[in-house]
Amino acid sequence: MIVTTTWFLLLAAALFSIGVAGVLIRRNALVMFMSIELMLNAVNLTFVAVSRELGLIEGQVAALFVMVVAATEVTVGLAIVVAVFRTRASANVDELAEMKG
Amino acid sequence: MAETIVFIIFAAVALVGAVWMVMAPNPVHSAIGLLAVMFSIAVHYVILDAHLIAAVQVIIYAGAVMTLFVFVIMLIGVDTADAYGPQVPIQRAMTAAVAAGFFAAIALAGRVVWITGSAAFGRPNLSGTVEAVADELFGTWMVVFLSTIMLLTIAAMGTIALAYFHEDSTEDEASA
Amino acid sequence: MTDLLWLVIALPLLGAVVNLFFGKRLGEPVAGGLSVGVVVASWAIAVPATLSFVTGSGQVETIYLFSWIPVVGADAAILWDPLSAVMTMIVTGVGALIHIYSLGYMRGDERYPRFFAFLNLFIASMMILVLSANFAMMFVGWELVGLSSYLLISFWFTKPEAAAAGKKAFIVNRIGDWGFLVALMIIFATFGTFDFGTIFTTAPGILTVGAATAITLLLFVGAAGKSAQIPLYIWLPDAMEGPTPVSALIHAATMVTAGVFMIARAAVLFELAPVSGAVIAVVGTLTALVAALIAVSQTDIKKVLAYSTISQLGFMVLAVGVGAYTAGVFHLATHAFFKALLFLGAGSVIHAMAGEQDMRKMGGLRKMMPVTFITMAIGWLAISGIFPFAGFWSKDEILAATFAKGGAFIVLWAVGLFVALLTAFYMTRMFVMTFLGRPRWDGGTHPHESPATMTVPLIVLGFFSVSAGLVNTPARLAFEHFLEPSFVGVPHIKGLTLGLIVTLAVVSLVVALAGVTWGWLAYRRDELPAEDGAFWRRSLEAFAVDDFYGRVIVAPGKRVSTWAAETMDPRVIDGAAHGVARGVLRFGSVLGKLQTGQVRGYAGGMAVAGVILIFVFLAVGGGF
Amino acid sequence: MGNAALLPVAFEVILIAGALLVLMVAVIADRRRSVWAPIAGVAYLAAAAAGILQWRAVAESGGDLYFSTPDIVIVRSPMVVMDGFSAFAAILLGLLGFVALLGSWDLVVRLGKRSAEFVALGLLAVAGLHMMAATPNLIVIFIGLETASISFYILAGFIRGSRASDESALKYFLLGSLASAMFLYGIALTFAATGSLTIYGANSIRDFFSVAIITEPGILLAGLALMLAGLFFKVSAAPFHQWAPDVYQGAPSAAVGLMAAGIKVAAFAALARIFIGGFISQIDAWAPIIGVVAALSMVVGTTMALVQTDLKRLLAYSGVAHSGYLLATFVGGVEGVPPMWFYVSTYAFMVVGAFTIVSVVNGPAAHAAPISSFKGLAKRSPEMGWLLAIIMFGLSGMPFFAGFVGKVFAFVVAGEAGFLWLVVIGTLATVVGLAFYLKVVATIFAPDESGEGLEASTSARIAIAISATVTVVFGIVPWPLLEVVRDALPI
Repeated sequence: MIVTTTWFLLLAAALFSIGVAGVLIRRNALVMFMSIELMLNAVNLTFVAVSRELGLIEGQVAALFVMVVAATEVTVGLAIVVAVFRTRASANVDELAEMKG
Repeated sequence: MAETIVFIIFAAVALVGAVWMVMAPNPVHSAIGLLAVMFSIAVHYVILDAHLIAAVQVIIYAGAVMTLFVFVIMLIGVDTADAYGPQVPIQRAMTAAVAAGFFAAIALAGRVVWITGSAAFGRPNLSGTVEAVADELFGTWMVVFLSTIMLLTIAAMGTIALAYFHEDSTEDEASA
Repeated sequence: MTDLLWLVIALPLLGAVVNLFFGKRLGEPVAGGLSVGVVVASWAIAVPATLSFVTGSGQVETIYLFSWIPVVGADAAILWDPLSAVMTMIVTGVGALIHIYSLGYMRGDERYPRFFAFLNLFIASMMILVLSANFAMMFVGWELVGLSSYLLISFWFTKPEAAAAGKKAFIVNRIGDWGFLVALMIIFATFGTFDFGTIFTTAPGILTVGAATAITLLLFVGAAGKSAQIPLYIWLPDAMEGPTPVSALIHAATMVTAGVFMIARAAVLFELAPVSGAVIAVVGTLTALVAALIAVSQTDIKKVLAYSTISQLGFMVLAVGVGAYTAGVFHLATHAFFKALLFLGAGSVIHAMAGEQDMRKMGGLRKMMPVTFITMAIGWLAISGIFPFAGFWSKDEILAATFAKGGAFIVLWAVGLFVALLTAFYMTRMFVMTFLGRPRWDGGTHPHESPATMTVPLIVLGFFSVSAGLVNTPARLAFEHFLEPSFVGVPHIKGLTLGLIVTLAVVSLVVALAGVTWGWLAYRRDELPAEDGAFWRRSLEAFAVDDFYGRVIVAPGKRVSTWAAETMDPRVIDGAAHGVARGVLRFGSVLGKLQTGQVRGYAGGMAVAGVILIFVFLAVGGGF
Repeated sequence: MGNAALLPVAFEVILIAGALLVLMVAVIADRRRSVWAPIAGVAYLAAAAAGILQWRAVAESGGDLYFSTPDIVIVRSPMVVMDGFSAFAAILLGLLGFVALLGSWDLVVRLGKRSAEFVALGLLAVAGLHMMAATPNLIVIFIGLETASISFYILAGFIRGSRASDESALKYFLLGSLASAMFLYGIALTFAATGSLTIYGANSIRDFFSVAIITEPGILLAGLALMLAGLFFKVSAAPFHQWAPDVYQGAPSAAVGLMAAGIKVAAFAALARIFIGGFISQIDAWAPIIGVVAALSMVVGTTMALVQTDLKRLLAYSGVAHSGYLLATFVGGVEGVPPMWFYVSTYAFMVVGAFTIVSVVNGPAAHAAPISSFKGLAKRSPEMGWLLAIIMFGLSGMPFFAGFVGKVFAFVVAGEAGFLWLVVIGTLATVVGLAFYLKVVATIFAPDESGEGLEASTSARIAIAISATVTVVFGIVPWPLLEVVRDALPI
């Protein structure tokens, strides 16, 4: 049994789906946010696997750039969480429903 | 064969870690689950001959990003109460259905042929060495590489703008 | 010379925009000066291009500006011919004088720059209307003119009458615009284009008499709205609630002539529909008569002039109705001068009397206001049709053309002659009551001559009121030749020999003199005549036309709508409309329930939608 | 390389330089006066001017220009494209940024020293937005999208200590990141299907489609679906729209104009670049789906706007409906791009104007803008009242206003492509939509007892006036703009 690229892609799809589930089910903004990071990791795995299969280095470069973007997102996202925590003393997203309709 | 075993082990670790992250009531445990996923993915990168990406994955994600997460969890306190309490009764079932549906959609789409891209574009014996990636990164992608200056500036400014508090200025802005 | 003509539209527009946004900052002198400057510049740009027609070097030109809606033949383009040249000279020339006059008249008004912005907007709109080379652009100008007129009438919107008058003008004009719009639709359906050139050259070939009648009658409905003809004239007297310069510019000299201009522009179409011509001539004559009968009894100086304007517009419409387009445009031009003069003179008087408009409280102003007195005298003689003032020539030409048409038109001629008599009478009445006789104002009022910004325009307009008629004497038809390129394919009036013209001229001069004498004898006394009796009362209340409309149209309309509201609506229309509305709102509230404000709910919606999207894609694209 | 070689990236370079300059001046300068803000204005105008230069260069050379670092290695795939499409986007975004800056001036003044970050974030966001329109590379589109989005997350939460502002930022951030992840996954799957990340040039997606016929299109279709989902979120098309009203309401009014208008311009540009530039051969697969989403957006946006009592939420829902009208142009393929440009450029200015008025009436940092607070606006400030009325007319699609022309051309394109049902739904939605726009207009002109005057700063007035002028001028004289956008195709 040889590991084919398809295995990696299926694994990535599974991780991405679990990430989606995490966003939908968790109340804690931080864990929701971790789930999004998980999704980005899954995408990166897809990029690198495809890159390998097709012999295209672009896939790896793309993964690098995604990491840069993800790092920025983390910094800003955590800052937002901290700011929310300052005004509400909680990171529970269910309490963030003052605006609706 | 060895590759296969390594893949299976770390795929399992990644999946368990991911599920653990989603299910663990304590955010710190979630963070540990995510850490496990990230390490396993780094291993997969090595299997895929993407050495540089593997290294960066460990340094940036497992190192910097996870540290930040844990730091913020500690800063705002560990809140374990009703970690994934449902808003509506069947929320858990619905979430599972959506996630399964998503996976099914991708799996169905890829059923037989996951990669249809023309191999003619590719270069043989691809290896993600530092040199190969650097050639590409500082050649074709140079402009894009430079453009990430924006992202870094934004990250710095965002942190200052949002999380750096002057108690004196808060009042009148909020009331403005 | 014609390259710069687009500036004639663009400059006033620029003035309007600048004054609207920066006027307050610029301050009164700069804002006003800018406003006057752009109109004078427009006039100056148009002068050489107009003169080229006089010297014979000019040609009818269509100047393409930019493409607007090319598929329907509606590009932004200027049609430059003698007719638009005349209108341009009147609008920018008289407009410039009235702008100058307003500098003094509006001084100290809180919204001074705003007023000038609106005035400039009006000039720009009017120029779009006049210079357009197709019906679509003309309609844009037509609507913009209506808008600026509305803004100016209700300029002093804190006065309830002014706001109401603005609204009335707007609504009545909408009725006319409706006719215009339907006419445009038929024109487009028939010709497949809005372009004047194409329509007018192909019309004789493809337009049946029936279609031509329908189009022209509908166009006339539009013209009746703008040019205040029966039955749509009721807005014009109320429009006098606006500032006096506005009355002079819009409701005497320019905007109200738009209908006449439009008929003249589409002369080719009207020539194809003799029935429409007759209808228009009759409506014009009746309007002239009714308005004159109302004018004789009015005591408000501006009301006299307003009804006199309607009456004179009736003359113009009569002219275009009998096919005497040149005469109509000629009267339009002379009227623009002397009526603007009279209005501005009246404004000067009102200014001097500190806002008093009732002529019974005037009298004896001759000494205090010599310039106004002399110029008003010129205007009075001109409108009365006294030789050799401008009104004599143009009115006489209309009457002669009507007479020459023969048959039943002789009746219209006779009525027109009677209206001329009335005109001479009521203008004499107004003039004498205002300037001559014993002062009837109370001691508190100190009438004085107006400042130079107001009197200079009076003098200039006075000059033209004397001389403008001389360009088209029966002996030397300069104006008619000048306008010829605009009326290619329109037959000349036949049967007008010089002898007949002179005879008719003498008749109308005698009538005019009789009117003046009658008025002079009746009012040049120390005591004003009683003006009592059934006729005077009816006339003073304008034959209760407004009331009549109120009872005949508005009230039954209200009754019908009440009935509809009480019986029809709840059962049928309401049922349907409310059903739909309730359905929509219920749908909205169901969707609103989904809008919980919960992040997880939103994320769930997105994820579900994403999954569905993938499946749909696979289904549509054959991915399964 | 020379100066000419820098032209394709001039827009971004100017804005980044502007942002850095702003930050540096803010460190040195007196904190009382926002001397750095004019720098941003100059940068926006200079960037727009660079866009004009790009436009002229494209017109002269007549073809596409690819930009990379040609001296180092053989360029396999271009990273920056300079064509009529990107040049038009540059001009539009530069001017839009400028007008939005004028509109947010009151907030800039109030923020004091912090305004340096506010202004610099705006500059970087606009640079990111333009990257989305000026690159043929999907990853670069993603980077541009994230650059802009992350800036907007921060701007949404910029008011410290305001619960509404924080809530808005966190909602926008979590949902936006989710959408970005989906978009990115779409790119990865497309990469797997076509073996390329670029739309034009050597080894591009278009190359791939010209030589290969995919017999198993599953992964490609899934990739397209996910990319669409991500972009649908950014333009707030139903059912990816729910974030918009909450986020718009909570964010400071003065910043919402740029957020709402900018992301629409760029996301629609990216949508056109990807789907019409790259995947036009797959139009039979995606056009009906975009059509359905367009119809759904029109219906949902219009219905929800009807029941709103807050002007910011109303504008957000009207934005959903407008996304629907804009998406309708896409079913026409490349024919739909000029109408799309016309619509989105006029709409963008209207939105900025509308939110500027909101910030004038209710304060630039406020989060609530109840429609009742606009009662009697025409009396309190006739100027503001009329301008808001004009913008409302423009948004509603009244004849003689720009919205009407845009809608007509959008419907014509959709109709010609055979989507008559979409035209019917669009017309119905427009008619129903009149109700809520006119409700706002009626409120503006309703009598108001309080009758306090309303003072607007000069810069806000200029921003609103520009917006209203665009609405009126391109409503009466649309053709000049239509002539320009005819050359702004993503080919």
